[in-house]
Amino acid sequence: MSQAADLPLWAALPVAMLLVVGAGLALAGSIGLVTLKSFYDRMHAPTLGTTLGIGSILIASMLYFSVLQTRFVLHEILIGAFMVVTTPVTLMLLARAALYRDEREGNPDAPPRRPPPTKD
Amino acid sequence: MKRWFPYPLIGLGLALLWLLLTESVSTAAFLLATALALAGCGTLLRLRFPKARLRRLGSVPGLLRDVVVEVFRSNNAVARIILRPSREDARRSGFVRVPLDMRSPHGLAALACILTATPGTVWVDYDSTDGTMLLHVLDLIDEDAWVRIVKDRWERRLMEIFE
Amino acid sequence: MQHLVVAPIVVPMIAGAAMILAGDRRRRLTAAIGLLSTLTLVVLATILIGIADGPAVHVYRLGNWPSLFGIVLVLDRLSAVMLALAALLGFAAFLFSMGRWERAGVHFHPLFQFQLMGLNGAFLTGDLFNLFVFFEVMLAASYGMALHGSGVARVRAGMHYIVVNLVASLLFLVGVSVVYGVAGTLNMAELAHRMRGVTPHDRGLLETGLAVLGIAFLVKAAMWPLGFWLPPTYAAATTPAAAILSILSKVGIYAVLRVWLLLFGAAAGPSAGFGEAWLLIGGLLTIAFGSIAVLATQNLPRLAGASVMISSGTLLAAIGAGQAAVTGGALLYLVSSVLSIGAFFLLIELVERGREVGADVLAVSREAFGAGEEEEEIDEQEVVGVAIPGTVAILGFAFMACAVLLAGLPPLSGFLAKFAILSTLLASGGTGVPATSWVLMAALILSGFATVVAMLRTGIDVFWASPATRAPRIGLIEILPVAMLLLLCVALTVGAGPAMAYLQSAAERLHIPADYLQGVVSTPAGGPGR
Amino acid sequence: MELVVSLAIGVLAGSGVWLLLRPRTFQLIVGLALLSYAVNLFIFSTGGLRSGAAAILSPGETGTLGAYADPLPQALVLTAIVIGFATTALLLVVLLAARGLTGTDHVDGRERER
Amino acid sequence: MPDSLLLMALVGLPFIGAIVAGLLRARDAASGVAGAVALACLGLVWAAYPTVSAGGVLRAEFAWMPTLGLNLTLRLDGFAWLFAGLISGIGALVVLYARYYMSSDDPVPRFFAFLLAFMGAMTGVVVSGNLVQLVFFWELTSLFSFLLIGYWHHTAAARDGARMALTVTGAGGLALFGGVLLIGHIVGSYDLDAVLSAGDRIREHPLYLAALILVVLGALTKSAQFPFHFWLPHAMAAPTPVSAYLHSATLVKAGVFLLARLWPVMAGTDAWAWTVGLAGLTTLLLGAYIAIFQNDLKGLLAYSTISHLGLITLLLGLKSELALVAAVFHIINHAAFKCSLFMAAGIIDHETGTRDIRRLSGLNQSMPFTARLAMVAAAAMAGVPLLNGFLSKEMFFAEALTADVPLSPLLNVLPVAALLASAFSVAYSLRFIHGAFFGPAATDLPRTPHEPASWMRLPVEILVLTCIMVGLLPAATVGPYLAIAVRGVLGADVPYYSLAVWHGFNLPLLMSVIALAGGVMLYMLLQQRLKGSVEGAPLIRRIDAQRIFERVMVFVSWRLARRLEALLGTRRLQPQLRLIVGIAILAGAGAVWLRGFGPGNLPSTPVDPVLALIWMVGAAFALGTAWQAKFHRLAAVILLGGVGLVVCITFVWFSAPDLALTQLTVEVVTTVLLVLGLRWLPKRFQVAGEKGPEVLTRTRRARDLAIAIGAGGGLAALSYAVMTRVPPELLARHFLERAYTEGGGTNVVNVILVDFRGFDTLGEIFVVAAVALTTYALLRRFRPAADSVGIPEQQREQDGGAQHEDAVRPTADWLLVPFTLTRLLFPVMLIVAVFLLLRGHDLPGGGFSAGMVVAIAILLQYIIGGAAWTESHLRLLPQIWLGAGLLVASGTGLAAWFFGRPFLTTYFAYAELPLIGKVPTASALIFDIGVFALVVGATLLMLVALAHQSVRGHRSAPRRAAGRAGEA
Amino acid sequence: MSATLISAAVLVAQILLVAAMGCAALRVLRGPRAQDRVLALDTLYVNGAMLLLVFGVRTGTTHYFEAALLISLLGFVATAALSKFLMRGEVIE
Ligand code: NA
Ligand code: NA
Repeated sequence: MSQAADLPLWAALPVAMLLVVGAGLALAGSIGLVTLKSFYDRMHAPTLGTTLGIGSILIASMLYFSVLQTRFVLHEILIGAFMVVTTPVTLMLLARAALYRDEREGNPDAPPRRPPPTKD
Repeated sequence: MKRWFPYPLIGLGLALLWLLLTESVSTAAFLLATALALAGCGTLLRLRFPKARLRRLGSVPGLLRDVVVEVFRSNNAVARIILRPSREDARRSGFVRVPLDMRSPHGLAALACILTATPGTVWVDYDSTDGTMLLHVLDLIDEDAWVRIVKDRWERRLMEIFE
Repeated sequence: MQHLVVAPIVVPMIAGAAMILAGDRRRRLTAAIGLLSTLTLVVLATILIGIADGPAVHVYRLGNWPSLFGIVLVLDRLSAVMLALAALLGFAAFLFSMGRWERAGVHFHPLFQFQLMGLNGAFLTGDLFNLFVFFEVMLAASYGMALHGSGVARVRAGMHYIVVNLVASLLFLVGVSVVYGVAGTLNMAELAHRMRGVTPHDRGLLETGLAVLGIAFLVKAAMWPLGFWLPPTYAAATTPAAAILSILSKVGIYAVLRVWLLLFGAAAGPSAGFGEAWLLIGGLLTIAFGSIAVLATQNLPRLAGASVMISSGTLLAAIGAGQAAVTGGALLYLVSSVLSIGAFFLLIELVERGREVGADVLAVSREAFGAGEEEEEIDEQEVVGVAIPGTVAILGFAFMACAVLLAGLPPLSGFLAKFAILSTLLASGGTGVPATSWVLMAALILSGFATVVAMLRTGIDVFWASPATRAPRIGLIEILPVAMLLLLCVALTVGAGPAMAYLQSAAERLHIPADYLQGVVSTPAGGPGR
Repeated sequence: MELVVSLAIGVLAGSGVWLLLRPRTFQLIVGLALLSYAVNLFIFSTGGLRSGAAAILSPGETGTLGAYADPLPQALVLTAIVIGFATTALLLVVLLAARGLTGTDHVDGRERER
Repeated sequence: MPDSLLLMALVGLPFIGAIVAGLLRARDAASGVAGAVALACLGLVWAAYPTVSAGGVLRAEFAWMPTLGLNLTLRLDGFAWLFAGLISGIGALVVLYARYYMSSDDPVPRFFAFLLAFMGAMTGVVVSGNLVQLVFFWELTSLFSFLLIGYWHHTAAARDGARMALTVTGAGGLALFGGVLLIGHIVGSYDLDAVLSAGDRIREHPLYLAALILVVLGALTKSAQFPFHFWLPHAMAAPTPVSAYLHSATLVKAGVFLLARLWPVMAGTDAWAWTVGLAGLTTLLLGAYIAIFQNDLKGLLAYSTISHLGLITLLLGLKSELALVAAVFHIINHAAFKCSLFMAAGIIDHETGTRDIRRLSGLNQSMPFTARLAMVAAAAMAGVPLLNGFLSKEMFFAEALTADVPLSPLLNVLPVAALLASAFSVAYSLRFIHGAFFGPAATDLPRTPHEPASWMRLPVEILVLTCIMVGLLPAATVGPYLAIAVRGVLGADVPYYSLAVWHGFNLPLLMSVIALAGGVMLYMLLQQRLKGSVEGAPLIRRIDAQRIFERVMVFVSWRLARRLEALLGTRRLQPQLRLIVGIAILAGAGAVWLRGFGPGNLPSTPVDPVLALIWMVGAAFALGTAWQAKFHRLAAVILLGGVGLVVCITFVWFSAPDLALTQLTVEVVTTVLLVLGLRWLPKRFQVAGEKGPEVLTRTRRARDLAIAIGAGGGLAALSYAVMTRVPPELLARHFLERAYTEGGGTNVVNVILVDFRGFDTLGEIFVVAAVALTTYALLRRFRPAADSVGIPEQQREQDGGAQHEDAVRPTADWLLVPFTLTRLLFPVMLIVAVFLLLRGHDLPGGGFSAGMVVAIAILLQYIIGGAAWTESHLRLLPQIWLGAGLLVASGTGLAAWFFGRPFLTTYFAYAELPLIGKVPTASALIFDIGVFALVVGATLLMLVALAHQSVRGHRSAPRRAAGRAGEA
Repeated sequence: MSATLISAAVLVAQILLVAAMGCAALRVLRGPRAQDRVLALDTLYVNGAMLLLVFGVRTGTTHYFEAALLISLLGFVATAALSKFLMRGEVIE
């Protein structure tokens, strides 16, 4: 923690704020995961963390290390990029799987089945 | 040129990836970055990664800005929904079918990323026979409004870039 | 020249890797590499036995790091003998496998080489964690060997084998890490030094760790009641695998001999003799259970497995007696029993092949060769050699030799080995021979009797009561290794004097490991050569 | 902190052993995985717990135990993780093979008659 | 001829002859070799006569295991000389006899080989100058007699007889071994001379009784003494020459030989008299009594042998030197008449096809010459005057009257017993002769009897002649040899005895007469009874020692053993694991309890609330995993993933970034592996409203819970204890100090892995390789269970039964976007892998985690793109990666040899490259690249092999269905 | 001042993140269906990555960055495999 003492206040303030906000968003998302009623609703909740939540913390980290090491520390961008690209894969697969199971079990949550497309 | 740089933008991205990872801007790093980017594009070629015909790159920054704004907005909205369970009864979530004109896999992928990155919407399914996408929306007030949002705000601009 | 010490590890290592690169389809090349490697190992072991026969141990510093913190290999008489046993058994099993078994599944040969590499590494290393690693190499390959050929029995027994050994490996890790956390070193010699200086309230903790470590060794040595996995596994494994596995339980014994005597030997100060009584009691119980198991089965492979338990028990009890002279006798017993059990495992298949001509073999080969759609079908005619005249007589003689060896009856080395243990056990006690010595004597004699009864029963059943309608078809390459191992036992009988002298001095140096400690710790601490 | 970590090790080991003693192969493999975690943490912890002291030197430096966490247990854990991973994979395949050949997922390859 | 050569030849020739005979094919050659060897041995024995007769002892000693006091000591004194003569002499006769007895269909070379080997072993017993060596040859005689008795092993009788003989005599041999060890312990040497000179020490030692019992057990079993007599009659299943040899002069005489040999040191005590004397007395009577009622000629001879050996044993049991003389004398006599009788019985069997006394009759007419010979021999057996048997019997009577026995009642019993036994012996001798040779000529014999070949009769003639000559002129014929033999046992203290036919009218003579008359009367009285078909002796017919023996053997060695094995062992996994874990806990706890340990020397670090909280989550995951693993496997996998993540965070928390990276990648691959496996496991549902577990199950669970808590608590306590102390000197110090300066890397963990302890890593990658090869081999033969063969129902429904024919493109729309994204991620992951690999030596990373990242990248393509698609677009060759990785890593180690350095010595330097500048080049990096390649190859090999099961399953499912339809 | 501020923020952020992990864990444990658990595991991975990033700020070193990077890049592979299993009954077709 000794390094943090070298940090000027102008940087420390936003860093602190971003950290707390990011963590707060992640928590909010996770709370949603617990409280929301249906699976499809819950699916939305974690995206709070995967977008703005982690984004804030990444920016905080970039800012913190850049100021501390007096150079541009940008590799955190990669994590953001990876998050953006990977999250849809999981979510789409999961949503599709849930949809399939709901359809099969005739759950009211699932959207009405469309007439099977005639392939000719 | 095409043969050596089948995916110029991706190649650039890969080179950037290397430079960011190593946090270095030395000659060696650049050389290695180039080599790796080339090799990476080579693997993509083997994987038959579709080549994009990119047009109107100028509209990309605007799109990104809108995405960021939208992310902020919907984060806020969803956070409110989650943290105020009292209004839970008033909220209705549901599926929306959006007919898409876009067929480019890149465009569709980008659209999926955008929709997933904005809390409140999840891309659920896609039907290639008629190009409809099934979207789940957390706070579904007006289905047509959502169709319009998707088509106007995102699809049109993505089609400009990718098709 | 100095690299000879590491060569027994390097040779199979390179051979196995090369075999993988060559691919499983190039059988000739793979077999040639295998033959070259196993033969080289035999030659190496012979040379190393000579080298080790001197006052000083030979220390090999891997990576050229000082022996204090690098990994060292240590060659002394015991490791040389164990290397030789592994090499001989490996060579025999390799030859035998060329008869048919190498084709029962893919990647037999590289796994075989890794097995030898693991064994040799375990016998050479002077580092506790490295011992773990080589245990794992050996076990990983042995899993492959035990499962080679697949099939219900093998997989069922193999699963138990794997699970039990995984648990034992976890115990090993716990033990090793306690040693590091309390004594701060992994080098066995250095640990032995530090054991003397450990503060009293750390000593208990260190010994706790070593006790857990000991359990891991004893599981591998198949001490009762930790060794129930052994008979089914060995019985289910394909023949060459079982033969090479039969030395695996001896690795547990080796570890006890090496580590326990180094750390808890007479010179170990306050820790001397820690757990000695338990080794003795456990060994006796193992002998008892092994004898019961020997009697309770008419199935030859299981009988062999139970014999392995008896031999483990005998060795543990002899070590537990805590006298160098007895340990010397135990080493002779170890050599004799490894060779004879190896021969017996190889022989069993040949015998059973003749017994129900066709049926058994067909079942095995259908299971082994026929089922896999990608596996090539093998023509029986091509696989089995031409029947040699007198095959049955040869098998009968070999069987009798094995029976005599396992039961410890004259005229082969088994008798001399038991005599060596017992006479030293009684001789060293003076007038006050402890009661446990009498119990051990009775156990050894009675277990021999149990083996006689069991072997007699099955032997008569196999060879006399249901004689083969026609001689089993056995390749020369299959009978050769059996003959080789048995002839080695004969050689051991004839040359018992020099062998005993060598082993006796090995045992003395195990009990008073000054040479070992001196050799490892005082090895010139040169930095890496750059 | 030591207490927390040792409790953690205890919980992992206890859960692992419980599963280890269950009759189904899947329980067994999961139990072994939990036990491996426990043991890996155990090895790791023998070097003592130091936060923020990764044993990464600056070029030219001769490190000391005062400044850095003990790297040796870490190296040992690494080996243990790798070996554990390999053996878990093997065990999985073996139990699948056993299940295929025997038709049951009981650890003995046959259902226990009551 | 030097002594040593003579003795070596005496013992060695038969063995060499055995090998030669065994290798021969021709019948005559084999018997010729055997005869030559026997005669040569006889010649050698004769050559030793001058020395022995002068009271000398031939000795030869060869070092064998000198440190343990076991040398090959050959020692021929008078006693051994006598036996050696009997063995080779009678051996020669038996060989001659057997040459004509054995059928040409029999594989006689084997027969003669065994016979010669047995002869060698027997000679070895008698010339052993070392007790251990004696045991050595003793067991050999058991072994070769086993082979001889079981020679006709296609008959059950031969098998049973052989087994019983070996079981009993082998066990006795082991007891003798024990006894010899005790004697060796008492005397301090196994050398016979040393033992013989330590008589007092032995008799006064507290272990004397134990040694005595063990030795006597050996002798009694071998000599077929009560209660171990039962094996001998069954050994009659052997070919008659074998019986003639084994039961007259050799095998069974080994027991009495031993008793006589050790007589000077062990006899003379009450214990000796009780054990040896009583056994002999019982056997004498019992054997003679049973012999009368035997219908089989050989059976009769067998029991008579038992009885006569009982006589000898009884004599040896008496505390009298004269009795010993009588015993030795009777040994000689018995050999002569019994051998000839066996041969005669064999001739009868050979010529008539039966040995049943009830069927035989009047052979006197068809084979008169044989009949005469047999009559003389039988008379000798009966103790008729002027024959050799009479002389030793008379000595016995004299001893029975005067013996010094421990208990006075026995003194009264002994003469009566002697008389009775003698009468019995007359009776059975009569029965033998009368039954076979007299009466009307039998008509229903299998073969028409006639005299045998004269060569076959020659040995009988020689033996019978001996009986007569000894009987007539004892002092002139056998006298000197007996004297030599007795002196061999007793040394200078040979008592006076007289070998004369006539000692005047005395009590022994009277007893002889009474016995003769009584025997004749007894036989006449029993005539009627003996013709009846009831086999066996009255009163004790029901007590069949053999059946008792078999029953006991079956019970002890089979039923009891099985029961005990089931009780003391298990073949189930759970009890085994319970034991291992339980014993480990006990071992650890026991050590702590016994030794105790004090507090650590490190203060506890303050609790970090964050990590504590994280571990609350982690503990929930762990307990949840344990809870869910039975019914919700997928949940368990997910929960396990949670545990993995928490462990990973813990590694980061306590300064182990390399571990965190490795743990993460392993976590991902393990999860995928487990899920891949789930498909092949049976569906398991928790049935709602299922009855609670039975009481037994609940107790078992409670016990398991206790073990689990014990293990967890134990490990927790142990880890706490270890964590709170630091040893004064840690190995790691050196690593930290030298990692950069000598290892060339700043990431100390990596330097340890690839350099300081690179050998561990090298071993570790071979573990991974072995496991990968094993899983691959196993999966090649993978057969899914019936219920998991089919295509999962999801796929059946989603695909509407249509198969993916176009495997090159994943068709499903729902995979369209993920497919695009994951392909894009492929090069990204590869570059991250290269990054981790290259920086490993200096910063967190390294070959292992890099390899795992590549494997995961490919795995992802498999998951999203499908196996067929991925393989048609990426050439993977996992085995090449695997092999190359191993070779590169070990080759790096090997390269050091070429610079004269030990294996795995690393090299590093900074190379100047144009444009790029200074580049660190370390051989450790090449080593790490080997690790990398291996990990890629091994992980892919395992995962791909597992993944392919689905593909294979799909291919084979329709085929199987078709096959089933075809069968129906 | 900065040190206090940062350490307080780090502590708060970490506790919030652990709480988030706890919520995710709750969902993993509770289910009720497999997709809920998988979703929760994915969330857990993301929360874990964030926790590591905050830990990086706390210790002031970038040595732990790659761990977070790997979570973000590879964590989804496990959840993708699980989802694929739910959807198709097997992971690799
Ligand atoms: Na979204
Ligand atoms: Na410690």
